[in-house]
Amino acid sequence: MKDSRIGVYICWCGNNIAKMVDVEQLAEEIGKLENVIISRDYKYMCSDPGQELVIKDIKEHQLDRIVVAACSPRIHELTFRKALENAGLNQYLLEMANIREHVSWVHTDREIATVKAADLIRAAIEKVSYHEPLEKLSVDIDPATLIIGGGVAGMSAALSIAEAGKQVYLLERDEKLGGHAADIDLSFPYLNSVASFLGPMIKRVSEHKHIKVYKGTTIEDIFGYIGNFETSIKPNGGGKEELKFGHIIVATGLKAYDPTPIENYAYGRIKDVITSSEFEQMLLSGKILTKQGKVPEHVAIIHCVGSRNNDTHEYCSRTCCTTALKYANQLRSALPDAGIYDLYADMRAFGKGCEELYTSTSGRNIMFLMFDPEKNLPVVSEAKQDEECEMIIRMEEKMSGENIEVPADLVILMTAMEARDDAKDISHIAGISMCGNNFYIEKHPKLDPVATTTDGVYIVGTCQGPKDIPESISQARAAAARVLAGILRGTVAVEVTTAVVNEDICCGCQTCISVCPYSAITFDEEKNVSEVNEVICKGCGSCGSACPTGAIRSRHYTDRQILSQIKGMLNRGKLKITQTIIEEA
Amino acid sequence: MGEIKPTGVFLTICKESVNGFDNQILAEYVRKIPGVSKVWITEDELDPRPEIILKEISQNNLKRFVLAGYEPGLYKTAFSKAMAEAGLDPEDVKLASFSESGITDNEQAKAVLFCSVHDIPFVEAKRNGSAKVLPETLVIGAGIAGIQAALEIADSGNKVYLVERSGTIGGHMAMFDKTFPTLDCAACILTPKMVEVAQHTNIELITLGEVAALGGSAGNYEVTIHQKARYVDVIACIGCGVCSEKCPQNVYSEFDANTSMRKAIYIPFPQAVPNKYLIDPDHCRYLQEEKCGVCQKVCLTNCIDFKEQDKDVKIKVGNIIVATGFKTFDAGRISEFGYGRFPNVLTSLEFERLVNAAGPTGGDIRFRTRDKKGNWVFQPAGDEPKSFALIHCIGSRDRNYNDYCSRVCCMYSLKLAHLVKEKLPDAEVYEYFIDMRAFGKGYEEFYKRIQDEGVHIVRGRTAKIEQINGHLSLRTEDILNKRLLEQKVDMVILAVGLEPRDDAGKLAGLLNIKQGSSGWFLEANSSCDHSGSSKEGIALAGVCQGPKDIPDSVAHGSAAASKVLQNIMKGKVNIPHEGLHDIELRAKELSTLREE
Amino acid sequence: MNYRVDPTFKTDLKKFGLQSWNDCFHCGNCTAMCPLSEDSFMFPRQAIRTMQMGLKQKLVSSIDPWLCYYCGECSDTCPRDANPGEVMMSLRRYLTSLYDWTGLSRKFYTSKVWEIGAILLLGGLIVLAFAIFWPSISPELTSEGGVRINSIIPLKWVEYGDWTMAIIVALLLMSNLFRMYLKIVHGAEAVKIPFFLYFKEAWRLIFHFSTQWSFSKCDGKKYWLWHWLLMSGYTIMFIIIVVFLPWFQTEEIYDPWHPQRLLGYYATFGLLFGLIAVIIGRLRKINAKFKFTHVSDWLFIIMLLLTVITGILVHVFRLAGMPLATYYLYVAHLAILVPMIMIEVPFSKWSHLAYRPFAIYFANLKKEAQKLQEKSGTNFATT
Amino acid sequence: MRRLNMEKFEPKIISFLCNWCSYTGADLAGTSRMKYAHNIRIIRVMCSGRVDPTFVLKSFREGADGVLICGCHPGDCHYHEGNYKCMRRVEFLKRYIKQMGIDERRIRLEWISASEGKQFAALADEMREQIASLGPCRVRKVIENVS
Repeated sequence: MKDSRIGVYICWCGNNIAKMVDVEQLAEEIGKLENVIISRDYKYMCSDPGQELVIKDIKEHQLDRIVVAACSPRIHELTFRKALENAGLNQYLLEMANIREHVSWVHTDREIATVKAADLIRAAIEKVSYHEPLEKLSVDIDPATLIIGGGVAGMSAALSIAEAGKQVYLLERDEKLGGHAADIDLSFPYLNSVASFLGPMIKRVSEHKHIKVYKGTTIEDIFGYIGNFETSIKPNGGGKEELKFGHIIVATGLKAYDPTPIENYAYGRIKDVITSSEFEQMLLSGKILTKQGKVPEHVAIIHCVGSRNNDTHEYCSRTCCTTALKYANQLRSALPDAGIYDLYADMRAFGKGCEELYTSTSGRNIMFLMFDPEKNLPVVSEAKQDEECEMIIRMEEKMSGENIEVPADLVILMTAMEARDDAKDISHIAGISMCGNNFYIEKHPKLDPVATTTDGVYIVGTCQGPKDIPESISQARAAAARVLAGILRGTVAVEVTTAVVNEDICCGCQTCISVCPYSAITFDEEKNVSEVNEVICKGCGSCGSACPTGAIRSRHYTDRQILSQIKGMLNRGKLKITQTIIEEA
Repeated sequence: MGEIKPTGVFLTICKESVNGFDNQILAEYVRKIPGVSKVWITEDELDPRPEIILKEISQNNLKRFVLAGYEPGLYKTAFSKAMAEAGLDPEDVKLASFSESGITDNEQAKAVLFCSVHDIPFVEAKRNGSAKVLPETLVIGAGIAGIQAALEIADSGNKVYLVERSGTIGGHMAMFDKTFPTLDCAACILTPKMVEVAQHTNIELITLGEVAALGGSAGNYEVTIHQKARYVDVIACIGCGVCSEKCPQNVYSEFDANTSMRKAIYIPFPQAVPNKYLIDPDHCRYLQEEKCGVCQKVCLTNCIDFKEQDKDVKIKVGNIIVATGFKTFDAGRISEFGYGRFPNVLTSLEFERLVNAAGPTGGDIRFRTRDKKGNWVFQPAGDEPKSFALIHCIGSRDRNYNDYCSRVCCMYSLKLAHLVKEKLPDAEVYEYFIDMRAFGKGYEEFYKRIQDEGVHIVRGRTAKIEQINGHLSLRTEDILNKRLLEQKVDMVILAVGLEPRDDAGKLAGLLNIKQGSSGWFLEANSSCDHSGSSKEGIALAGVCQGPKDIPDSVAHGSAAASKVLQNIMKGKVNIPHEGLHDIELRAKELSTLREE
Repeated sequence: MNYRVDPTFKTDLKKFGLQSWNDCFHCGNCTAMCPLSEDSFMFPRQAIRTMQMGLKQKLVSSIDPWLCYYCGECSDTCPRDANPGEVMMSLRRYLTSLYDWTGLSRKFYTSKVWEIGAILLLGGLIVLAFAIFWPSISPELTSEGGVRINSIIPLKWVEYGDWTMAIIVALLLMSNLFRMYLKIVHGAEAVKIPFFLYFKEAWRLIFHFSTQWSFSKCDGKKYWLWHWLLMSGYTIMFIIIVVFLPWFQTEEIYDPWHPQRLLGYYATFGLLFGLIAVIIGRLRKINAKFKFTHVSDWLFIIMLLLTVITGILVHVFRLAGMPLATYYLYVAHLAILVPMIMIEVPFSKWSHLAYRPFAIYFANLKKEAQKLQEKSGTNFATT
Repeated sequence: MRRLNMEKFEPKIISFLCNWCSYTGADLAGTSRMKYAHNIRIIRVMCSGRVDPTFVLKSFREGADGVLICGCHPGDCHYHEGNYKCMRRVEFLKRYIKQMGIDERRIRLEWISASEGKQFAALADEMREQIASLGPCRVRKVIENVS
């Protein structure tokens, strides 16, 4: 172990950690370890005074390495790195031991948890002593922005940025802008025309001097990093075009669920069972007719088609309830005498003005019937010849507990929103993580809902999860704020945990080149060694583990660091807390 | 200018006609617009059934329609259908929406009608010149939305004044224990942001401040901020807390939702920003009756100054962001639930403090009891309740109180149920709801998880609570299981809804922005702009525009920031046409342009 | 069994005064708020749901509307202003019309013209009858100085008239009650009822009828007192007049403490006090209970009030020894009383006097039978 | 001391988790308060492709009884294909340690996504059972005895 002056800080996290880990004893014992100059416990390390404590100690005791045992580094690594920086210490001389998510919250025995926490802290101490100061590269930010997706979210983001006078490249896979919103007649809850704001929006986007729209264009690959991305696209019918941009906003949207697999709803088998998007077409054309051309006398709307059910999607699609209420109103207006039935599971009319819409819709002669979205879904079947209606829906009505039959000539399925088929491709191209249902994952579900784990890449609108129009626009603007702030700052520090080649050891076998997924490594024929382009390298470390000579080091995750971490984790040494338990054994 | 096809105009009843719309005046106006050949006022004059509309089309030889009102699309489909049947283009049914742009008076309504008749988007016709904009921004309210907005702008290198009414920033979020559905602790994720605000060189924090006056115009506002005296020198105070220790006055702590006592000189909570003490002048004995003054005597740094006066701070800013948040519904208004009479009927905010590890009991769930001085508080000693009931929709979705849905209560109730189960695994938890609105990302999954945890989730709204022999008895219909429940529990948590702040109206008056019928600030455009207010240069962030959960508030805060940054970078702010005549002219101009 | 929903059903119900049929979003507040609602009879929400879905079959066999005394608490606290209490009242009117085989009830409830017309017609007939058979009035007074009341028309005639009326009303009510029995007990979700239960449950019928006890469970005993005064006064007067007329309507005027007069005064007081309380309530619309008032509600109140007032005046004039005034008022009294009894009691609002206790009786029969069925574990279900 | 039942062998398991999916998943298990075997000690690497065979061997050398490697599900790798590389590497590694006399079941590679906290907790329990049934790994003792 290298000689160093290490400060160890163990956080109580209120009671979150202290309840399951004996932090006070731990701090005392850890303080006795080699190289540990200071070892403290504190109620909230992340708080202002907590950070002040670290800063003060660094200055007073000339600490050169810091270990913080607290929550997940995913939450507070940056916070403490900043603290180190404020104390004049290189921010990479920090290691965190995750004793909350990985210890106190998952174990139930205080002693065992304390031992485990000690193990993790020791591992961190071992590792941090091999940390090297790394200098953050600061790169200029290209003021242009690439926006993928020309729906409402993408266009709003584009306008926000372009209005501020900055260049935007807007890529749209289809031949027209507007996305799904362009197929919608009225918005909820006030039943305004969507076209009345979407039309001008499309016009402004198309004519804006700072927005270059590429219709019918897809993207294959993006290179670079925040501030300096680049790609080449092949616009519709044109030649190759190189684009350079500093930020990426992904607004690829969603697709409607195809209800064919749900047998109960007979979609595809019975022609007059249609999806919400098909119904929207009917509304635009002003012709609400059955396939046989008859005016329907009974219309049923079924909610949660493909949502809230383990066989399809577990999640709620958020907008369908209020959309269904809108449809009920539209149907009532077009068919004043028809029977209109709304088959819902929970009426999730939560937005501003939406509950009021639900109330007013109730007054418009709509029959609301409730079913359980998880089991015994309603069954749509063709009616017998002698019936006056085309279809019969059988369902267990939950509010009355009765098994009932609902007549229908037209059935509208409120289909779920789901991730697009190409969500995965885009996620790879832009470097975004996805959650189980293929929606993109935001950097933090609460406090960073539009950023992603890749700097400079933002997700807005429904590609992140179902949303209505104003919510999508809010997100688009939120991302635009980030982009604009970035452009105004002009520079950004890039991550430095990249790979680096020790030319003295490199034998020129080029194994690393074959494993690098980003083509960040090139071969220097002259020197007969590999070379890493640090700007392209994303620091995955594949090359490091493949290198036979150990010439490639993954900064901040070097072999040395990880090996000593392993060592620290498995050698309990002379820690008293661990000792007592071990001895008993 | 091209000819307008013969148009029929249908004025529906204005839902929010409190502001003095007059259908007769509007009808008179619209009749005079060339091209309008028929006007109907409300359903009284035209029963909007497709067949009747069809008849009107042929009788009056109409080619297009304009439907106007607060829900202009209410009958649109009937008109589209009639148009299609008459062989006309259903897209020639245009809407003139008063709700979209938050129209509240006749003149603007006329302008909207004029634009719709000419098929010119109102937003476009309103567009006018612009004014220069100052790069400084004022953010009113330092809850999570305000903090987010302030940080976004400050990070771009522009100056932000962040005004907060109370002694610390953080707002309601700082009071919460965990956040749904990921259950990360609110303080863990919020306090770093608060620290960031405190440390940010571009943010000037003004606590204990309230906007007192607004002058100037968009792009160049002069704001007077009334800052109350703190009586403690923020720079000198080292936060040692000796003063508070010695202070003899006990006051209910606002931060603990009045479930614990604080002193008259206090710090709202340990992680408060700024982390300095302040004196509550209403309860300080010295300030009230010139007695005591013990804090001043014991203060090590001599930082207490009883002579400090309230002051007015004048600032000049280009943009303003309003992020004043909400207050929770006063559960005492519903007499059936006995809040205020039964000590262990709590509001969710009180319970939030009770389960909070940094709360009055250190996170242990205890009955509310009287302390030595007779105040009802939560104390670490004492018994723990064994059964709990949570009642949803308190003051929300209720025409006797608030019509609207408060959007967050379902999820926070599920979260509280989880927290009870986590702390007291053997406790029985009953949750009574009307509709379970678990709509966000990961929410439905969370709902299922809580069900699996053994919480009894009952569909049915509790009607009344009685206290019988120390137990609370709730009467509820268990709708799905067809039975009436007389449930006895130890503690009841009322999921109170969100309401606009009491002084929202006052602020709206000061800033000259509009409020909707429920009192929330009115957005610039209900369809596509929830971030702007009804006035240029003033943006809205967070719950003050309408109930929102944390991620939505954060996104909304950032979105408000983007409006501001956009203006700053352009150096200009749009000044819309206000007068009817100007809008008419502009619409005509645009319509001519289109012809060309 | 699968019920078919019927969206047109409520159109029919609207004729019976149903207003906001769809405002309810089924939070269950009303049922939990209702002091009378219990596990086996949960109302009003379920009835509202049945009504919203148009499950007529189910509704017909429902007794819920009869259980409700309309204290109005459900409507006062309803988060959606759906007026559950008023819905129950509309359903009651609807059910009344269903039980009535003559079809007149439906006519009277759904048409003001029919109801008022019928009342005017009957009243007119009475007046006409007096005009044609105007008896020789002997304006001589009794020895005490009172008017000889029975000289305008022989008491026997009135008595025969009373009996005829009573028999017609009783026959109508009984046949309708039987129809009610069939619909409730043998309608949807029928249960086989062991014979002994009919007797076992009968005491409740008497108890409920005489005390209106359920109503006292509703919050505010005040309402119960009004209702009880009205009900008891009405019943006593009804029985005295129909059964004991010769005893009651004597030429001789007894001293004020005579049981005849005391009973008469009590009944009058009960009627008057109850009525005034109800009228004031309705006029002030003090709570939801009185917010909506169907025309049939007013009609009966007005007629009863007029009957009482004319009755009192007849009494006063008689005591004062003013023969002509007494006779004219007596005619008027009868012209109001007869249509009231003939129309309102079997066909309209006041039929609930008979239907309610029997509904509770039938309901209890069904409930007890269900309990027995559950206990024995055997299936008694008939259909 | 009282509760630690040493009758039952408690294995030491080193776990390498990729930063993007598995580590996040393990965090999720924590935030969701799921309880799992305490034997797991987690080391964060940027990608499962970063797991050098020496890391695994070092773990055994230092006394680990088992090694668990977790990465993103196939196709979900943040770095496109690091998890595939890891998969191949682990296959070789298993054969290699077998030759060294270490039971190949002591190494395990699993896919845990960022949303699979529950699966991670279950996996930890399962891994403990598996390694416990194999008994202690003697590599460290042998080496120490030799030297």
